[in-house]
Amino acid sequence: MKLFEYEAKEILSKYGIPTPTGGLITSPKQARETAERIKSPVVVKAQVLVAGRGKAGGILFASSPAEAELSSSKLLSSKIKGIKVQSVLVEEQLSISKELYFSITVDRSNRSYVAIASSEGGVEIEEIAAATPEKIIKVLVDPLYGFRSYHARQIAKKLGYVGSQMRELAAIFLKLYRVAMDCDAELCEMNPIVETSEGKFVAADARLIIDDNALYRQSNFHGRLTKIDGDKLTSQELEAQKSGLAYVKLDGNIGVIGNGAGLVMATLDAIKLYGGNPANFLDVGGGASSDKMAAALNLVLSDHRVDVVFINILGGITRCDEVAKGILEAKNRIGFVKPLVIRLVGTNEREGRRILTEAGIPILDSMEEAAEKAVGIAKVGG
Amino acid sequence: MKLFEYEAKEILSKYGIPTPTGGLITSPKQARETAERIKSPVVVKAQVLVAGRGKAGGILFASSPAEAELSSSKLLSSKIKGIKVQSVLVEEQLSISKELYFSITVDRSNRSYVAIASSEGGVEIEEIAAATPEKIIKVLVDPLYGFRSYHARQIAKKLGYVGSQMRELAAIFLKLYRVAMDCDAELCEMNPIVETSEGKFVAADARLIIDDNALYRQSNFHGRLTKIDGDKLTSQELEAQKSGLAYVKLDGNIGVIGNGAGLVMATLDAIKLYGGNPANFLDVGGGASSDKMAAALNLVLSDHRVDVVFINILGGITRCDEVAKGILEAKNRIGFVKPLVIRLVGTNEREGRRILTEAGIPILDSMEEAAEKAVGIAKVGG
Amino acid sequence: MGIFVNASTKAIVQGITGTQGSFHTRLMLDYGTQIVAGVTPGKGGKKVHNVPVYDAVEEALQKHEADTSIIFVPAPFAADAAFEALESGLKTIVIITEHVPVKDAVQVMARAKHQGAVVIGPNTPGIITLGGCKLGIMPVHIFKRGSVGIASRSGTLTYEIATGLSTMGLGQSTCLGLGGDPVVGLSFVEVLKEFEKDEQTKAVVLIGEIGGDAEERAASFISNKGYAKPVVAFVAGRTAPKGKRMGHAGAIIMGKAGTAQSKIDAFREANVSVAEKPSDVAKILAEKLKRRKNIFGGAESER
Amino acid sequence: MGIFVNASTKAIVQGITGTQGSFHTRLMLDYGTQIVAGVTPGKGGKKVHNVPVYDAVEEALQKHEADTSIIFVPAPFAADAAFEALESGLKTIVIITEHVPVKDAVQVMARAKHQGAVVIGPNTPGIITLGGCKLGIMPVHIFKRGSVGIASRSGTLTYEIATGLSTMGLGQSTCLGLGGDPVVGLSFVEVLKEFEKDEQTKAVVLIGEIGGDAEERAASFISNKGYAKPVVAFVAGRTAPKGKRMGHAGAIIMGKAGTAQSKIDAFREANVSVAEKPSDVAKILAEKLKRRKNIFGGAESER
Repeated sequence: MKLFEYEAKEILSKYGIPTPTGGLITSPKQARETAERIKSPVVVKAQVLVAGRGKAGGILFASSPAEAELSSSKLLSSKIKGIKVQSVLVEEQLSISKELYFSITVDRSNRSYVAIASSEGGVEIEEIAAATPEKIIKVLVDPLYGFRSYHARQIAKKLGYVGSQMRELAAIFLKLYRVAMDCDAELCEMNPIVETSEGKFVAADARLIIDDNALYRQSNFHGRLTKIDGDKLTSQELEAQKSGLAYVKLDGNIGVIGNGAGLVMATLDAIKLYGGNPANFLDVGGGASSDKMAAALNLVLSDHRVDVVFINILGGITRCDEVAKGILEAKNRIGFVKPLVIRLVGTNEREGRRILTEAGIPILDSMEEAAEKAVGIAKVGG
Repeated sequence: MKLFEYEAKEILSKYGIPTPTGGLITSPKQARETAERIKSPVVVKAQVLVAGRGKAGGILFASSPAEAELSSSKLLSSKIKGIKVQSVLVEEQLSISKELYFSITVDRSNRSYVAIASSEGGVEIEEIAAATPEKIIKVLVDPLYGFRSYHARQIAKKLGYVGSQMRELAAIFLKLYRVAMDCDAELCEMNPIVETSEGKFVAADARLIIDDNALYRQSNFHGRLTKIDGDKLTSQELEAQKSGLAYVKLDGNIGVIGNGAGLVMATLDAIKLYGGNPANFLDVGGGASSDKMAAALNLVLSDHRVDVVFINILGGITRCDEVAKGILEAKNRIGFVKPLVIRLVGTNEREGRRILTEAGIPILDSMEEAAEKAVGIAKVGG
Repeated sequence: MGIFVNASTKAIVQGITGTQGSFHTRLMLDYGTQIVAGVTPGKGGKKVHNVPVYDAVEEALQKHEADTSIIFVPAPFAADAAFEALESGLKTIVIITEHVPVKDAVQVMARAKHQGAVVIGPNTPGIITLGGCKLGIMPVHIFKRGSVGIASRSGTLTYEIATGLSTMGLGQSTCLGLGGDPVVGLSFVEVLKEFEKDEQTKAVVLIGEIGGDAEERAASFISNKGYAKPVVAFVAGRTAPKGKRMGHAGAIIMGKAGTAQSKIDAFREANVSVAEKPSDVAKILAEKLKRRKNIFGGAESER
Repeated sequence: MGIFVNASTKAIVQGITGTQGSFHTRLMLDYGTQIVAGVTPGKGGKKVHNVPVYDAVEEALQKHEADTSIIFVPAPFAADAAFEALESGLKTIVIITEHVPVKDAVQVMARAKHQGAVVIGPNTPGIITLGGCKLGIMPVHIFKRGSVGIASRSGTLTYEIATGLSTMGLGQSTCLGLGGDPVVGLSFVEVLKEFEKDEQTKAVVLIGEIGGDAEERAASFISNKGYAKPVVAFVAGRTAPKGKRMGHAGAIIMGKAGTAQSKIDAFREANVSVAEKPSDVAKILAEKLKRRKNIFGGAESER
């Protein structure tokens, strides 16, 4: 679960990490008041959960309270990468001497957390990695011993700091590690963490992504997933969340349903290979009941862009008869206005085939054959 | 630092460990009100930091609010093992089916924490160890992996519980471990933890001793040491705390000052060996300044029971000249009304001797000789 | 023989009394797997499909000899279950459980490494050594005993490809799922090493997907050290968008890292054949084995 | 040669720029100890008594060879300093720092055990191998080179007893303080084992005090395994009351455990002579060695 910048900064601040003076606002008037309170030029930042917000015009600068009111009014009535801005963070402009990067994240291949830093902050870490890989510092965290003060100092030193600046910066890194661990973070990032012209360090921007699997024990965030992401989720995505379906919206016109993440991805790939364009990724998971199957079908059919639905089921734990029943259920409820291509093999295949065949719905054996057929229909239909 | 029962229970309760319904009171009227609120027979417990409170009459039972008022009135005007009762905990009487013991403490020889449990709760663990050692269950905690649910269940099972009772009790044990770790506890004890007649578990009594060395990072307790122990500390003990001296009051008449815990203990032993009785243990620590030395001497001389003061200094980091200066300082400030026996050897011995000899204060070489002399003076004086 | 598990593997099932645990215990027993005991705290004394249930792993091991555990307990308790198995000295732990927090997985893997134990999963369909031992939830009818080793990051896709192999007469030695989470116990490299040592295994199929760099590392391992057996790879997710989790917690392209193309390129550079479609895997492998047979003039040892 | 440290020991000082660190670095150098570098975060580039200072142990070890560290940093940072030394591969760590929280000490000892490293302290005066290496804060004039090994839980009391030994001509091989805290790195048993192996050491003095059961364990070790060299013990705190910390965090009688009498009884049962007064230690030991010399007819190798 991604947190908004202002939420991440609240947490950092609670742990004693310096963040810019400022406030969250939802109206231009509040922006003016906040800027008046700050008594310095401000930066006005749209609170949206997308990368590259700055380039997309989501960050504006204002040298007076009046300008802050104007800028925030502009942002509050705009969309950033298609997402409506609902709140804005108004903060003091820092006098920046240097922008650094620091994050705690998961190192998959080393099966541990890793601290990543760079003296080239302010841009995406991948860009730093591409442009100046030698400027990326990585320190693996031993899960049994943790990230300790000397690790933090080692990084601060490699970033070019000595003496009390090294120690101050290291203390901030240690605090961020505590945030990451306490919040079960997948990524906890300060980018940039700024060295001000007075030589102090301030987390000018912050990102915090909580491990979804750990939300159950993060009482502060538990149950807020839908609410927080609400503004950016399509109705299908919301529906999928409620039904426990793994759904990702894509930009084509062939609706896809399958069981198993890898199989569904391979199904999308196959559609593409035959010249088609999938409208979504939808994994019903293992052992889906007829109800879940019906919900999935409903969901895909509710997407008006979809011209044809390709259902690809390879039954292992999932039983073909349950799938077949789910398809019929959905048919009875909403009727099918769009063509269906169904590939159904595996556990209880015979019974599943019988159910669908009796209902006049044909079934295919091969995934590739089915993909080709779906693409053909979509082209005709499209 | 020892916490009061009510403080320990507040913490346990915050971690979700069931504790009896009740409230802390400082007046008999409050006791009546609390008992009325509880609506059941209550137990009235003096909040004093001594072991064996129950046997010393610090725990009374009351079957009505009126009786609760009376009992607490009795306790609030009494002393338990010499300590004035300043507050009382009024709690529901539990219907006890079984009393268990559980604690997390430090296992010195294994250099780890250890969970200790027994089915014979309600008495001191040493008594259980002496009477029924086979009924003590110990599980060492690996510092790198922690105390985990299966350790807790293993203990609950060995205590004789199965099924959901085993799981419930284990969950309480796990919570107590979290309390112990989060609070830097030296000892975190539930004795007894009671199985009620309904088969539920409740921490009927709790003890929590915080590691003094970790108080600096226990923001809840930091700085409260003096206040909390205030009522039981003698004026000398309070003075020693303020001056950073390690002081323990004993029951004899020979005041003792030395540098180094082991040396001072050996000095006390030597005094006893020669038939004397030390009035206190006082370690000025390593490298004591003349100021600290003077404070130590002041402190011991302020004890009216003291007939003679034996100063035993073996200078290593501690410099004999500083010690000598401190003795003179104290002399100039208060004058000596009591005889002094001084043994002073080691670093800067010559200068130290010179200072004291010039002031007419004699010095001895041997600790045993000095001890014998101090005992002699005390006998003559006493 | 296959790798990690075989006919002499003796396993316990942690979480045996749950719906999943109980259901799959039956299926594993049906396959001939030696399930010697089950563990569910608080349910000790019961029996599940005639397998005795204990409150703790330690108790089970006092009564039964075992070397392996398969874990079906809910995610919040999975790490502790793995710790319990490791503390009791079990050497192979299969964690079927989905949704285990990363912080927990990291600790389990650290402890396993310290003790030299192997963890398969979490979020894996498990492992099957054909004709010997199934510790997992995979359907068995799609497999066939033979000499192709399969390591995969995806469940159903594995079944898809295994079905293709079986249909073409290319049976399997061991088939295992690494797990769909970001942090799992085994990498392709470690499995490749095991398959290389395994006499039964004559060829290897790797089934990858977007996210992480397990495929790139496997490619680099093959290209650096050389690999004695033919390898065919398939990578799912060529059409996956950036920054979206595709069903698996681990299937996500972060920034520019972890794309299918990067993985496919790496395999090709290492001279590993990459199949375009799942059904191509069997075709490519059959071709490779035929060529090899022609070169060495030998017959395949198993069919 | 002595135990744990000797003339070839190369040490770094962590916390070298502090008052204590700097002061004792000079005294250790004066004794001839090879202090090759110092570490104080943020003070890299300085020199203390001509010893170069670095920001980190790792940096120091890039420039200098060392195997040992002595730690003078304040208690809240002492555990991290020890972790840093251990992570850099140092094999002996002397922690002079007082007031280290038990929870920290427990973790340091666990890591040291994992890595096979030795920790002396915390809250110790350190260790001195006469004529070779001093890593600690003890005054040196009271010691004399010889063949008595001393292990102690108390600083000044050790000086008292060492003075007595030196005066009687009973010089020392190695003298070390276990540390006054409840959790310390070494026990009497481990030190006894080292002294037994050490050719230079002909006799051992153990200086105990109330609290814990290190003395009882030492007695039981001696009585079970036998011990090749004469041992004399002194135990401080016969008159200490229950439940009160006598200066050292570790010197406390909990309930009925950890009394001086229990320790004295244990030693006597193991046939270890226990001195009544500090000055008796030298007398008893001289007697023992004289008897031994009479029996074996040999002369003491060092005097």
